[in-house]
Amino acid sequence: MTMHVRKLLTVVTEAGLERRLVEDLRQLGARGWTITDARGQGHRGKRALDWEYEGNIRLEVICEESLAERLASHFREHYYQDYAMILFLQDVEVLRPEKF
Amino acid sequence: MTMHVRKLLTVVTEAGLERRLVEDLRQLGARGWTITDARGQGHRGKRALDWEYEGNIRLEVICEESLAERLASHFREHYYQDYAMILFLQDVEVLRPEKF
Amino acid sequence: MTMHVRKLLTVVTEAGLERRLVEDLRQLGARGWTITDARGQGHRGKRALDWEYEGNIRLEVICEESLAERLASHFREHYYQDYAMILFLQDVEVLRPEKF
Amino acid sequence: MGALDPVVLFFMLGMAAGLARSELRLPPAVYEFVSLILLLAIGMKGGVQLATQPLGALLFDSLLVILMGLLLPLMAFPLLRVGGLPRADAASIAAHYGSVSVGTFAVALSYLLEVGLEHEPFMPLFVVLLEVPAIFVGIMLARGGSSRTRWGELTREVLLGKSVVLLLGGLLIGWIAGPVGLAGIDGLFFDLFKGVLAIFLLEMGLIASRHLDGALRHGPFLLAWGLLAPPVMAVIGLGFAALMGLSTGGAVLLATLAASASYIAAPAAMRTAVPEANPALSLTASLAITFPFNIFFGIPLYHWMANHWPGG
Amino acid sequence: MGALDPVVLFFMLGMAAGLARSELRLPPAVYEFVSLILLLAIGMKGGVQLATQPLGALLFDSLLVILMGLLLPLMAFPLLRVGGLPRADAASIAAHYGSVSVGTFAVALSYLLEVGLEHEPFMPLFVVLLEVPAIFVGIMLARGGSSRTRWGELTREVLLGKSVVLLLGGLLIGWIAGPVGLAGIDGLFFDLFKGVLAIFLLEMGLIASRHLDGALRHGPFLLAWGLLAPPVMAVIGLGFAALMGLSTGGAVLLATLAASASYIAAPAAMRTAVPEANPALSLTASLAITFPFNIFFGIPLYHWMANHWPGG
Amino acid sequence: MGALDPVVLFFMLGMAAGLARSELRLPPAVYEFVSLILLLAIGMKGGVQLATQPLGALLFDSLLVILMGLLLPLMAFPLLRVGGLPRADAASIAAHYGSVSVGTFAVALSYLLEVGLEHEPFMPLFVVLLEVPAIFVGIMLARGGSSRTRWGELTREVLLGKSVVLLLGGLLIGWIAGPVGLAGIDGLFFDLFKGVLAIFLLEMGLIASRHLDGALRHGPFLLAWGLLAPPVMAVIGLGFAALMGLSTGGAVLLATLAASASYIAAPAAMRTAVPEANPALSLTASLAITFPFNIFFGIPLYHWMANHWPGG
Ligand SMILES: Nc1ncnc2c1ncn2[C@@H]1O[C@H](COP(=O)(O)O)[C@@H](O)[C@H]1O
Ligand SMILES: Nc1ncnc2c1ncn2[C@@H]1O[C@H](COP(=O)(O)O)[C@@H](O)[C@H]1O
Ligand SMILES: Nc1ncnc2c1ncn2[C@@H]1O[C@H](COP(=O)(O)O)[C@@H](O)[C@H]1O
Ligand code: NA
Ligand code: NA
Ligand code: NA
Repeated sequence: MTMHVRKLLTVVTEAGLERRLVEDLRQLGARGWTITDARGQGHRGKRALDWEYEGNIRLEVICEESLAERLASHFREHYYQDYAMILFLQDVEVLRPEKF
Repeated sequence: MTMHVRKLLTVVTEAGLERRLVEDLRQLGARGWTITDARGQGHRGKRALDWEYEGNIRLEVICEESLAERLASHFREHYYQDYAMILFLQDVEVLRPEKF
Repeated sequence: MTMHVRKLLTVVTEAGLERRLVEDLRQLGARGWTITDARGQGHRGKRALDWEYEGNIRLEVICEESLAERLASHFREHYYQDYAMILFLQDVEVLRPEKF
Repeated sequence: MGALDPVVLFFMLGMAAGLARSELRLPPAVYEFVSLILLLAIGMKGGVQLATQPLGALLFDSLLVILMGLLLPLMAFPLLRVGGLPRADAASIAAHYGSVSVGTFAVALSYLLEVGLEHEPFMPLFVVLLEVPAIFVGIMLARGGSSRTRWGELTREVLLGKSVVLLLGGLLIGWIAGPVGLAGIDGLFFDLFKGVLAIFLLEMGLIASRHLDGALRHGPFLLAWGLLAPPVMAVIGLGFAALMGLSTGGAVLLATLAASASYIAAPAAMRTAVPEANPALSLTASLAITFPFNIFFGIPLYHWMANHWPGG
Repeated sequence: MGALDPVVLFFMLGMAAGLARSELRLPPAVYEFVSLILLLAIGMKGGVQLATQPLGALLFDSLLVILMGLLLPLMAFPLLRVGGLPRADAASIAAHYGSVSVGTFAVALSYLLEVGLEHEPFMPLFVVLLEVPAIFVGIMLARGGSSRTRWGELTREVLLGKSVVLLLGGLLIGWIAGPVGLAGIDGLFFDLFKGVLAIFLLEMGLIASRHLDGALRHGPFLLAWGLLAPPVMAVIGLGFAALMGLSTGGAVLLATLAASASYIAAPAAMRTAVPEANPALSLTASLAITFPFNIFFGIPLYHWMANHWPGG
Repeated sequence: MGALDPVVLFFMLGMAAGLARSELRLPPAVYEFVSLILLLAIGMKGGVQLATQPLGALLFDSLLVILMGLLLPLMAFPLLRVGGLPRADAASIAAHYGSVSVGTFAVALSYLLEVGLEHEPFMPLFVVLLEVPAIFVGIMLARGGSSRTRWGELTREVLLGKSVVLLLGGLLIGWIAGPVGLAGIDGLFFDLFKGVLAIFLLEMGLIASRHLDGALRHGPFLLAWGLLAPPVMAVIGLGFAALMGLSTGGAVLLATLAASASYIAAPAAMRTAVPEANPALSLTASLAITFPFNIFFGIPLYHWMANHWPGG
């Protein structure tokens, strides 16, 4: 089984940003993404999930390194200053490199 | 603290497959797994979570490399053609290698 | 874009432990964490999510390696024997090392 | 021909909100909760009535209904093939249209109440009987009895799907408890029925709106099918109703069942048994075209047709 | 001895669906919603009645009830040890059975309504009073007062658990508002009570079905315990009822409380305070054996026993 | 001045449970479900009444209401600036207080019912009309019409927010269907209104309790604002009510709307359009200070004020 390396970009941020982030992903060329609901705590305080406007989302995108870096800089530029957000990158192995 | 390396296999796919995938895991010898509900978009279009038949699940299995590869090929063979599914592999460090 | 390496510690365990784990994180010095609801199976049997007392949580903490190891040993010492719990570590790249 | 039941306005609200890309979204748990109540209520309503009925007399009608459930997909399949659909898709859509939509049935019940028409008490039993047979016909049409299909497991899955279990469970409970026994739970299941149906339709409108673009993307054939198949199938339903000698209200319900397309049991079963069929095609047709057609135009039309049935 | 309350048929439906591995599953939010309504409704019902009552008269009975809550686990523990269970497991199960099940109490209320038996208005207060003491006895039995237990935090956790807060909160609200004040919210909390209880029991059936295999796996002792302990404890409950001079209806309720086993407050507290106890054992016994036993056979049996109580 | 409506006791229960760090937590789906019912019910109630009304006569009053919605944030902003808040925060809080809280409105409706006061049927229309204008004023105040703001998208987002869609949708449905058409859905939306409001308030209490520490952390100015702004704004609301010649009940409702602060539409819009404003400040003020102030003290106070209005 030959595996191919891609980047996995994970973003944890405010649930209210979902629509805008998905729009960004589309415009910057991501071909897929996965979102789960999350709660948590960070520099901007606690974010509980029990009320619609206070939860987090956890967004994952698998893509080529170059796109992952473009997405990361885009998010940093547009959201780091004003929104609760963290992001991190990892290497992952995939079976169908043409998909990502 | 001595850590041991294992593989983490993550699968994102249609929620309706959960029962079958769990059955596969059992038969192929996985000793544990974790599932979260997810939504997302990929080649087969958008998968919202607001209706029971349209969501995704995100399945994680930590195991030895050989089993991870067997699981990956099994899933590729049985589901890639007809179902919305991606999978990827990563190395992880664990404390109790005998558990996985 | 300069990236910095940090550790991602992921814990999957009984939902009932959430409050105590968060307390532990705070006392041991973690500056942030993310939690999602999960279900799964392991050595201690199946953990369905459809009843409040039987689900799992999936806890993620990004931090320096030393803290990650301290957290891991703390959890091992206090919970491995009596609770359903697994944990694993990975390297991740982050943009703002001072945050983690 | 009766007036529009205001409950369908909630579907329009959901559809409008969805098309305008409103933030309005209901959590899946709300959908689950209201459909749970609807399914149990319909089942119990039927069961309570069955309790006062000689069951033997129903055997013949039940067999006829099952026959209809086998016939409808067999008639739909060749038409869908002629329309240019691949074998798997044609079979899957045939199964959806041969099976039934409980939501449409609920709207028809509410419509009959609105216009003041009685109906036979055993109609909910027919919902259960119609739900399953077409699904098996659809799988046979796609597979040709191929060995790849795990029939045993599939049968279990179909018979133990959520809607069959709740409808049948409700029927049995209603039948065992009888009208007196259920007196205490009237409040939730019967007094709230229409309000709960309103919320269900709001959610259906939201979901359908997301599938509406598929109606255009998949070409005019799917659109035509979704609008024309229901009235044709309703005629068949009315024919069977005449055979059974149903009242006008009963005939409207059977026509509605024939005309309605499944969006719960059939999609789940087809995804498992005929995975190569494109689920977007059948969901778009049944959910975004046929469901609104039936609740807005179909049901009053079938009522009109039942009134004008030769010798009716 | 009264007839079977139809509401328990929903438990059977859930149990059957679960055993047949049906797709039927309710989202946890639905379980939360219906148990929220049940707990508040029971609390408020009691509170409204307390408003018309001299509270002082209750003090003696309340102390007796707390005494019963301390006694039951102390009696259960040695029996469970003799049965071969490790100390921690015996203590944990003793705590579960000394504490109470609000779901079982709700079924008993519904049963009394069904058979037309009155009961003392302050019974919901006893539910709250019985919920907690046994849990502390259980922890003491397991720990022997060891310093490892963080009593302060534990007390807070137990007293602020969901069921205590909602029952007690409902009691206070009912007590402050009185019958007139609550007039407007009757619709949701009282008229729907039985329907909501039906959905709750459906879900309990589904959950219990998943724990049923444990009943066999853990051997005949657990099964025997789950079936025999309740009637014995019911006798003790009837004894205390006689001491207090309760009516037949009140005696049935107190017997049911004594016979019922906790599956909310006790499991959570034991998991924290006695983590080495196997939670599968106690949940299987209380949820999969004793709960169905009580709602199907126990309650009518305790009714019969109350009617035949010497001098009753 | 009327008595305390018992429904607010549920808010106290939630607040107390939250402050005591109880395990009690409601799943978000329950909050969504109850607020869905409240919003639709309020809208429909208004719509049904509008159906019997000449709409033309409302035009003038509607314009006045919109004017009030523009005026309130313009008056609040300089006061908040004087209090030392940064431009963005002052603008955001002004928007919150210019807009309205549907939950507070629901409690006021329940209060009027309790004290037996009639009100004009078109008040729910005013809720919709007041929800939006202040949000735009707030954005203008923060941005000064800067090109960075995407007004088109923002307008869409605000007008298609959940609460506007459900209120307006309910209004339209009620207006189209009329009282007869809605007869069947009374059960869920009207009979249960107060019970559903009780659960909503329980959840609001839990949420508010988590924001209460912010009230202290952010200093005395925010606390003073949250307590003093509402009665002042209520006076303005009473002034507008006098201009329109509203009944006492209508005046209490308009005063309550003026005095209430948004915690749904405004926070979402501000987070998008004025992200540099600290959402904790405005949420703390509107949710943890002003909301409880209004439901416990404000509404009876505005009632008293309406009764003593010069020439009222
Ligand atoms: N060190 C961390 N590890 C894991 N998740 C974090 C960490 N810091 C922040 N988060 C998550 O990211 C969200 C936003 O973080 P922040 O911008 O720091 O408030 C938080 O609500 C957490 O869910
Ligand atoms: N590039 C990607 N990154 C992250 N998740 C993806 C990606 N592509 C697909 N997915 C997820 O996998 C599911 C199935 O993908 P697909 O088979 O491409 O439709 C989607 O619904 C997404 O949740
Ligand atoms: N090999 C595994 N891979 C992924 N998740 C696992 C694995 N083993 C256990 N888990 C998760 O960890 C939880 C506790 O595991 P255990 O302590 O083995 O019962 C399980 O309920 C699963 O959700
Ligand atoms: Na059909
Ligand atoms: Na007990
Ligand atoms: Na206002």
